[in-house]
Amino acid sequence: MSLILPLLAAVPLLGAIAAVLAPRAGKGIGLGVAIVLLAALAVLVGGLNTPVVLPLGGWEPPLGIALRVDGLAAAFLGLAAVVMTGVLIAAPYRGAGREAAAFWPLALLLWGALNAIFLSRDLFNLYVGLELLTLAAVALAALSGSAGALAAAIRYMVFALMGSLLFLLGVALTYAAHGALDLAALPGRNPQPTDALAAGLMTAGLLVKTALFPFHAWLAPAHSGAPAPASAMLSALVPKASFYILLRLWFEALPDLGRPGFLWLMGALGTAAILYGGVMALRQARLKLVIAYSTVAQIGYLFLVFPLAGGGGAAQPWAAGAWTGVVFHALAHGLAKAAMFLCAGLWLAAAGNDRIEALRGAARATPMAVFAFALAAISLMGLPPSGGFTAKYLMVTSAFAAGAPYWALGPLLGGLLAAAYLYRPIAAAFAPVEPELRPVPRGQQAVPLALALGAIVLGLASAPPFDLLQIGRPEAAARGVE
Amino acid sequence: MTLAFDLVLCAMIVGAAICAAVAGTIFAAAVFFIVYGIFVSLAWLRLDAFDVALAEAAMGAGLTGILLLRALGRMPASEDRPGPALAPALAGAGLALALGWAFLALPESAGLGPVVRNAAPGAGAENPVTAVLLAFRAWDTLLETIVLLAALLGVWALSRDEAWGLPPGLPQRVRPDGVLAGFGRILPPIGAVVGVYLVWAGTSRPGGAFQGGTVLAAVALLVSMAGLAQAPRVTSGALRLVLVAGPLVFLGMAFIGAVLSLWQPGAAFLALPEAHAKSLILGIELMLTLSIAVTLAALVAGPPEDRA
Amino acid sequence: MNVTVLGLCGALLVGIGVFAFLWQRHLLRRVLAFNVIGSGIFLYLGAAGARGGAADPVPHALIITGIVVALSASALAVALVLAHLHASSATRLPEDEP
Amino acid sequence: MIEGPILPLLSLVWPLLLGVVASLPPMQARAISLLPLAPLPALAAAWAGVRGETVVPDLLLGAVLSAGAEGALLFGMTAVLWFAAGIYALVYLRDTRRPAVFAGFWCLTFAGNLGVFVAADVATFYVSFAAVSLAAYALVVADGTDEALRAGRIYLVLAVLGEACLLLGLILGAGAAGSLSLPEVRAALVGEPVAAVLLIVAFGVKVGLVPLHVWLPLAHPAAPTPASAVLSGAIVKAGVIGFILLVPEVPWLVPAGLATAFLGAVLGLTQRHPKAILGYSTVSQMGLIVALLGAGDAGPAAYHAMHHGLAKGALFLSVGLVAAAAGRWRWLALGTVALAAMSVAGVPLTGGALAKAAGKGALEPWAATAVTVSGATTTLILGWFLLCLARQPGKGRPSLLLTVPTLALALAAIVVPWWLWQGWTGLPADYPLHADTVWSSAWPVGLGLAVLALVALRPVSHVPAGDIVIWVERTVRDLRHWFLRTALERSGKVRAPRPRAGRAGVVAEVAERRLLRWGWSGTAMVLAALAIAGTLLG
Amino acid sequence: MTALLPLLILMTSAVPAVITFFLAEDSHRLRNTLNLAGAVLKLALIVFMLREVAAGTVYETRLNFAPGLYLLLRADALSLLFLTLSAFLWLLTTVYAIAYFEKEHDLSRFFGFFSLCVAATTGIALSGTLISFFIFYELLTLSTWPLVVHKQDDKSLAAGRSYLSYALPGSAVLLIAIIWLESATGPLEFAMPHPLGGLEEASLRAIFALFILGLGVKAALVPLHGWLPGAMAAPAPVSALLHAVAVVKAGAFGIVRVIYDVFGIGLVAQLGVGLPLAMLASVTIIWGSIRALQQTEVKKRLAFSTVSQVSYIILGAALAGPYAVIGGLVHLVHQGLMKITLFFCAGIYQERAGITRIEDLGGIGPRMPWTSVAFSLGAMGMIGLPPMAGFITKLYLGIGAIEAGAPWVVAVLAGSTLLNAAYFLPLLYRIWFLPGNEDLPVAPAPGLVVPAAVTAAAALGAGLFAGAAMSPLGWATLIVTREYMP
Repeated sequence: MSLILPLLAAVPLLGAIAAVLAPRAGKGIGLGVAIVLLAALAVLVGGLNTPVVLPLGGWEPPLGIALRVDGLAAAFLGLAAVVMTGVLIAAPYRGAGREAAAFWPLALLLWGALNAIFLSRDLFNLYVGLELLTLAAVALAALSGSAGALAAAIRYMVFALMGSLLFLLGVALTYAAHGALDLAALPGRNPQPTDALAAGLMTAGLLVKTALFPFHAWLAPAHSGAPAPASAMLSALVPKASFYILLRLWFEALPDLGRPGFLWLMGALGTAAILYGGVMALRQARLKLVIAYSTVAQIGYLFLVFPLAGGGGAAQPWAAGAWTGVVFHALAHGLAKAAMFLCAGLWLAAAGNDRIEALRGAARATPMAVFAFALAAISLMGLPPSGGFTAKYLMVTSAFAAGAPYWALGPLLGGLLAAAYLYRPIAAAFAPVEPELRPVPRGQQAVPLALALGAIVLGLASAPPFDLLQIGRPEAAARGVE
Repeated sequence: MTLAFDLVLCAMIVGAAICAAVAGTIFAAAVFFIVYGIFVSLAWLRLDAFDVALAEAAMGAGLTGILLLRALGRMPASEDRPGPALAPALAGAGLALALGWAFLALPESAGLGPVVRNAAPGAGAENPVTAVLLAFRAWDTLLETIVLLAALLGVWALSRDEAWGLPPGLPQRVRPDGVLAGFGRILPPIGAVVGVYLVWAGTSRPGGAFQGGTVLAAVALLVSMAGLAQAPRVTSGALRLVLVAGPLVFLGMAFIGAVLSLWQPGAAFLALPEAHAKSLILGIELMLTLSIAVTLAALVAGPPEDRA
Repeated sequence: MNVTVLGLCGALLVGIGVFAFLWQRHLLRRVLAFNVIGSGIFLYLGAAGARGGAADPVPHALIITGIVVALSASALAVALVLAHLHASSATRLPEDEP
Repeated sequence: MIEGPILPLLSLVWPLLLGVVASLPPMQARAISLLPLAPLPALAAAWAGVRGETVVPDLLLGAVLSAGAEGALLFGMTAVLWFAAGIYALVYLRDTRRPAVFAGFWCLTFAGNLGVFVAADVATFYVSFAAVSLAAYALVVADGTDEALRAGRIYLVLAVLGEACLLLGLILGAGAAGSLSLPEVRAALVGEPVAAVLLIVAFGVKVGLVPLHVWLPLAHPAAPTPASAVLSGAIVKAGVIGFILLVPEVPWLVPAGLATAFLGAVLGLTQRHPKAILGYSTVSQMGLIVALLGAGDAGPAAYHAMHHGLAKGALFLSVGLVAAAAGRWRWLALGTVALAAMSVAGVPLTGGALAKAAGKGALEPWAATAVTVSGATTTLILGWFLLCLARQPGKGRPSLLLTVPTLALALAAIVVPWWLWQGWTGLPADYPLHADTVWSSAWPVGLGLAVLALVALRPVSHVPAGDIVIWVERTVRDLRHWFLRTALERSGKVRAPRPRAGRAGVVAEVAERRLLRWGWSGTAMVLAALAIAGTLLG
Repeated sequence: MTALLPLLILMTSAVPAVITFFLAEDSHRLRNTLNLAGAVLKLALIVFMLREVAAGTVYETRLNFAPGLYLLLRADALSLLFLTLSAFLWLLTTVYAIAYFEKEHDLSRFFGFFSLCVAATTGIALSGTLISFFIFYELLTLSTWPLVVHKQDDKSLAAGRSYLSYALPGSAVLLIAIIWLESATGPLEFAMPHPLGGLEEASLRAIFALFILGLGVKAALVPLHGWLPGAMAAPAPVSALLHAVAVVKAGAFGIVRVIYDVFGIGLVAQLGVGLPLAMLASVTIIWGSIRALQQTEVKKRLAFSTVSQVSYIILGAALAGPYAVIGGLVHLVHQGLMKITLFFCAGIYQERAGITRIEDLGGIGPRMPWTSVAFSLGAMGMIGLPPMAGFITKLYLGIGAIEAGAPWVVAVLAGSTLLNAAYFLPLLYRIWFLPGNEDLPVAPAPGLVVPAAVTAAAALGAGLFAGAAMSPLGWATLIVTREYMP
């Protein structure tokens, strides 16, 4: 087990370095890294029954940094591995041109940053991981070099840097107050008034990076401007990393700091994001913008964990609790959104533009891609048998169990809005006109189909992931944050 | 007495900062920013943080200043009307007040100073900061170098397709006998000596890979600006090897530690064997310095461009 | 006592930096303001670390790492601004155009 | 699987089998030849006396077949009448338009007709009643002429109305009785006035009570002769058995019946077509029977119905006979018609007289006199019928198959009542021969003849058959026209894709543009940090 | 073995569905044999199970998702009623569809979703808990949408959109109801009676209303029936499947499950929600018939007739008397048999004789005798004329209504019978008695006529031999005596 964690942390970085050295072999290196990591994860998940801690360099936490894997980390690592494998297979970059030489190393760096964040237990280390993630993401967003993409990348960078600074400020305050950066050491601290400010700053910073409702303006232009494989990574994984840190912060490091007002604010912003994202997605004419605003909406679901987590849920023996439901949603959304963006990429390449009207007749030209898009849509709408449904079910059950059914409004209305804005592309694909799309090889269509099927299987076989998530689940997740 | 000095210093720092923020023209803002950087280095000296002072002066003031000035050169001089001032002022003041209150409300805490000091010798470096950087929080430092690499890849990706393959930065045309050419011949040797010394001293006295690397980067920039040597092409294997040498060695050592840990209880990922920790740290620092120098130089030079 | 002065000076710098970061529309000025905030935070952290008598090396290491990260971010930002300038000959984001 | 005697079940199933055989391609051309075979098992059953209870648990809801005395009597009469009509049809319908379809429906109607008399549970009774009333539609429109279709349409509307009322009545009855067997339902219906009214309407349509009689004078002439014979003779009797089996004694039925009798006769005079006149005569005779039923003595009513069936069958068949006879044969045909007419009119010593006499016993005095007077009106209408019939042209020599059934029926109408007199009325055998009975049946006939002479000179003005139905038809047509115009099928207008999220969309768009600007979002960020810190301080 | 049987039955239609998706377009024979084999195997399994369940054994398969979210497939008497109907009609509809489409495009996609849709119906029938019911209920919506838009023309796309815009909100409401109920009582299994004490009466009524709203969309109760007539744009086998077997029945079946297995008759009576539901069903019956009267297209008229006929089932379920429930349940089968006959024939008329409007039906009877006979039998059954199956239902419903002390229901029944006659008899009248233009090309294929004839015969048989133990009526009586009125 002691070899798995280093592998997970270091191999993507090594891959990136190799890709810098040999730009032409980028895809080969990428697939090699994918195989190694998938194998490592298989072994990890197989053998994981209690959280595994690895103090780096042998130095115990207050001094050194520790890497830890529990159910939550394993789940997100798994999500990253599956999505990245799909994206690396689907990425069309060949040779050593400008884009190819940059895409492969940046993608692997992004993967490395994700793994570093999911494994790390140290606040400052999380900050450096977030920075690496942001730089790689901004570079990928600007990869196409078009005026729109560049402006979107700059705006993304400005928002993200402000987020990082706020987070750094919070970390500095925490260290200054308690002299400890490790997540495990923080719950034992003697509470200080400055902790409120520190937590507020950190949370605000992470909200921006997760693109929650009022701070989401950067996401849609950035994700729709980026090339398809890049926007798949950006939309499916990057916001999840900062949300992961929020989960760690609020359910492991500072569970006692939560106040009803704060929880209610998070829930309200989450519900607002669901409705706002849905309405905006309805208004878009370009498919990638529809999917990007769908991300804004789906991210709103995640923040329902604050008002719902615990509450009365623990009282019902069978209630899995919102915490697991939200994680399920993050996983299902990751898979579905990656599949959708890859499909959008296929159609953009085949039709020349990504307006929804260009999709007319796609059902005949690219049947597998339309089927994949439909499966992903089913998961986003939260219809059975998809992972999205399991998540929605767990969340709505917790809402009712917690005696706060109004929190169930978000997921339910979100499901209907998702049905509304995802219906248009699917219906266009079924339009009777002869498709003017250039034929797309079935091999390329297989990747999004696999990812979309992943989202559905997450629903069908939801027992194993559910049990995985219980390993090392912070008990605050059951008892509630206050 | 020292309080008066501190107050004056802080006044100078805040004044420079305000000028940099609200200066009429961008050039003035850049110049004030460099001055502000120097003052902040002085402040670090007051806090007995010599490594940080060096870093702030070299990177904070120096390199960032060059970046801004170089970018200014390419910008049209457009007068600039910023947006509404009320909301930003509110936000800034609020944050400053909150931080000020928090600073005063902070409890007395010794932090990790004593713990680090008595563990540093074991880690192979007397200078506690280097010990923290290269031993205790080695993972942070490793990620940091990767961040540098990522930034460079991002910068190179922003070149235009037709310019891909050219050396990084703008081709320089300089008069062979001019002042710049003169400086180009005199300063580099001094800079090289200072840089290597900084890295060597890093293990016991203030200094270290980053500060040394920055000085060497400055030397490299001076040489290429003076047109004395042509930077290698972006796609050249040698350049790329040097770029990744530091992190590669660092990761290699880390992995060896991980593999050893399978049958040796002492070893671990990122752990340097006790016996010759000092020499290993020095070796890693040298390789890091090399990579950091070239990366910083390329970063400041900017993406390859085919014409002025 | 002087550590407190430097700490408050750090807080003030952060305030000024944030004001400039939000107020300025010119992208280069925003990068400058970003660096001011960064150095302000580091000063604040350094001063906090130095309150307990002997200087605490850990903040120093963090600050050095922070400075390097800030530099690489600034470098990428400046390169982006220049590319944006070349692509759409504007020193401001489209939404900030008057 | 089936308990009890097989014959009744066989007599029902056998015609159905024949119907299926008739529709098979090879038999289609010669389907009409099967018609006389249909009633054979029924005749055997009637001859052996329909006794005992057969239960078929799997059929419908556990079918139970057991006939009461009246049922058996009418069962026999129906079998005889359908047999005669079957033979008659062999010649008359040889070149009909669609033999297979006609034969199929003929057998189905016959099976229903028999079923009605032997059914003892609600489901079987209702199935048979529906079969007899709805399948008869095909017989009515067999000729395919326009007025046949119009008559058929009116017949169908009223038949369906009757069906619905019957279903309703049966449901209410079965619900009240909590079981499906007819006797129990009848017992339970005593306390259910609503159900009783519904059933009266249902059987009233079949029997032709006054407001509901409009289909009869239209349907009978339109149908081919053998069909109208069975229609008037046997199918109408389904209503009678319905009254007997289900409707409890309802005092106001007597006046209603009598009114129908007199009105029917009078309206008959307004007709020119002999079959139409016969139709009205059936309405009037049925009125009499209903009156008897209203008084509660089912026996004489059934007895009278049996006689009327045979006689009316003979009369209808004779119409066809007269049309196909010329010269010498014509007088023979007219002779048989006169014979049957006298029996119906109740000329002394004929079956009709016996039937009337048997019925009078149970009625109050005023009703009894009314019955005797009705004899006059019947004579009047039948006389008028004979006159109109005589005017019909006739040619050629009637084949034996036409004359024998008609003659047989006429004789049966006269003789059978004598034969059954003893069993049914309980009056002394020689009662009909008493002077007063003879007189009480003779003077009405005389009066009738006198009035007939008067009418023959100045016939009553012609009223189109079906009288009030014309007015009803017109109102229905206007109603339908209005109904369709107002609620013209709202074509499912294809909704234009919703304007994209309407007002909420516009608000969101404005908010999006505002949030895109860094000044606003950045400030929001910092203030959010402070706000969150504030919430956590509390 | 007993644990696997329900799953096996579900697989007999799910597995062919998945395989068919990947078959090449032109492998017609392989695809047809695959689907037919699946259908026959399923029918065989069900017949075997009929005997077993009649004898009292109960089959259960339990698949665990997250705790509190598990899939339970349970074959009790009620599920077998619906299962037998859907399996029998699926086999016939497959034969019909094979002949109907012959050589058209996208057939793999069609038959894939076709079998998936029936798998979903099987799941609905077999589901043992509310959540598994909901999962299959949703799967049904998703698998029927591609069928409705199969022709991919604007009309069917619009129909697809209106179908989803009704179905999805409906299912959202249903999910709320399920979770609201289960949040108080824990996971609900249909088998064990469980006191719904956790919630007070007001919220129980609200939950019941939500259930009816959610299930009412598919059961086409009046305000929620808008999507059904539009769905006529789909090809004939689909509208046959949709109306007679799968979608509409799922809603009615769900309501029966909710009333009898979730709330229980006692509670329904105590809450006093039975009567309003019966009234709503009656309004639907009358309104559906009136709207049917106004239609000028054959399939539209049949669609509205479905709207009214399905509410018989709900009416039966709402009136708590034993007769009424038997009437309601048996109508589930009867309506299926009769309505699918009508749709088969309408499909034949449309496809083979180009008749869509009622006016064009003139004189088609003699020229397409077998189809027209089947159509007439179906129509007569709908009107409730004996000896067709419809009569049995009306009789039982009527008697049940009186027992339940709601005589006005009998008036509703009578009114609807008259209205049925009013909008079906003109059709029969045109078919048989009006002259049509003879030169119209008419080519009925045996593959189309045979299924229609079989279902017509079944409908006649269900009526004629209703007394038999294994007839739909017999089985319905078994259900009621065994489970609901012990």
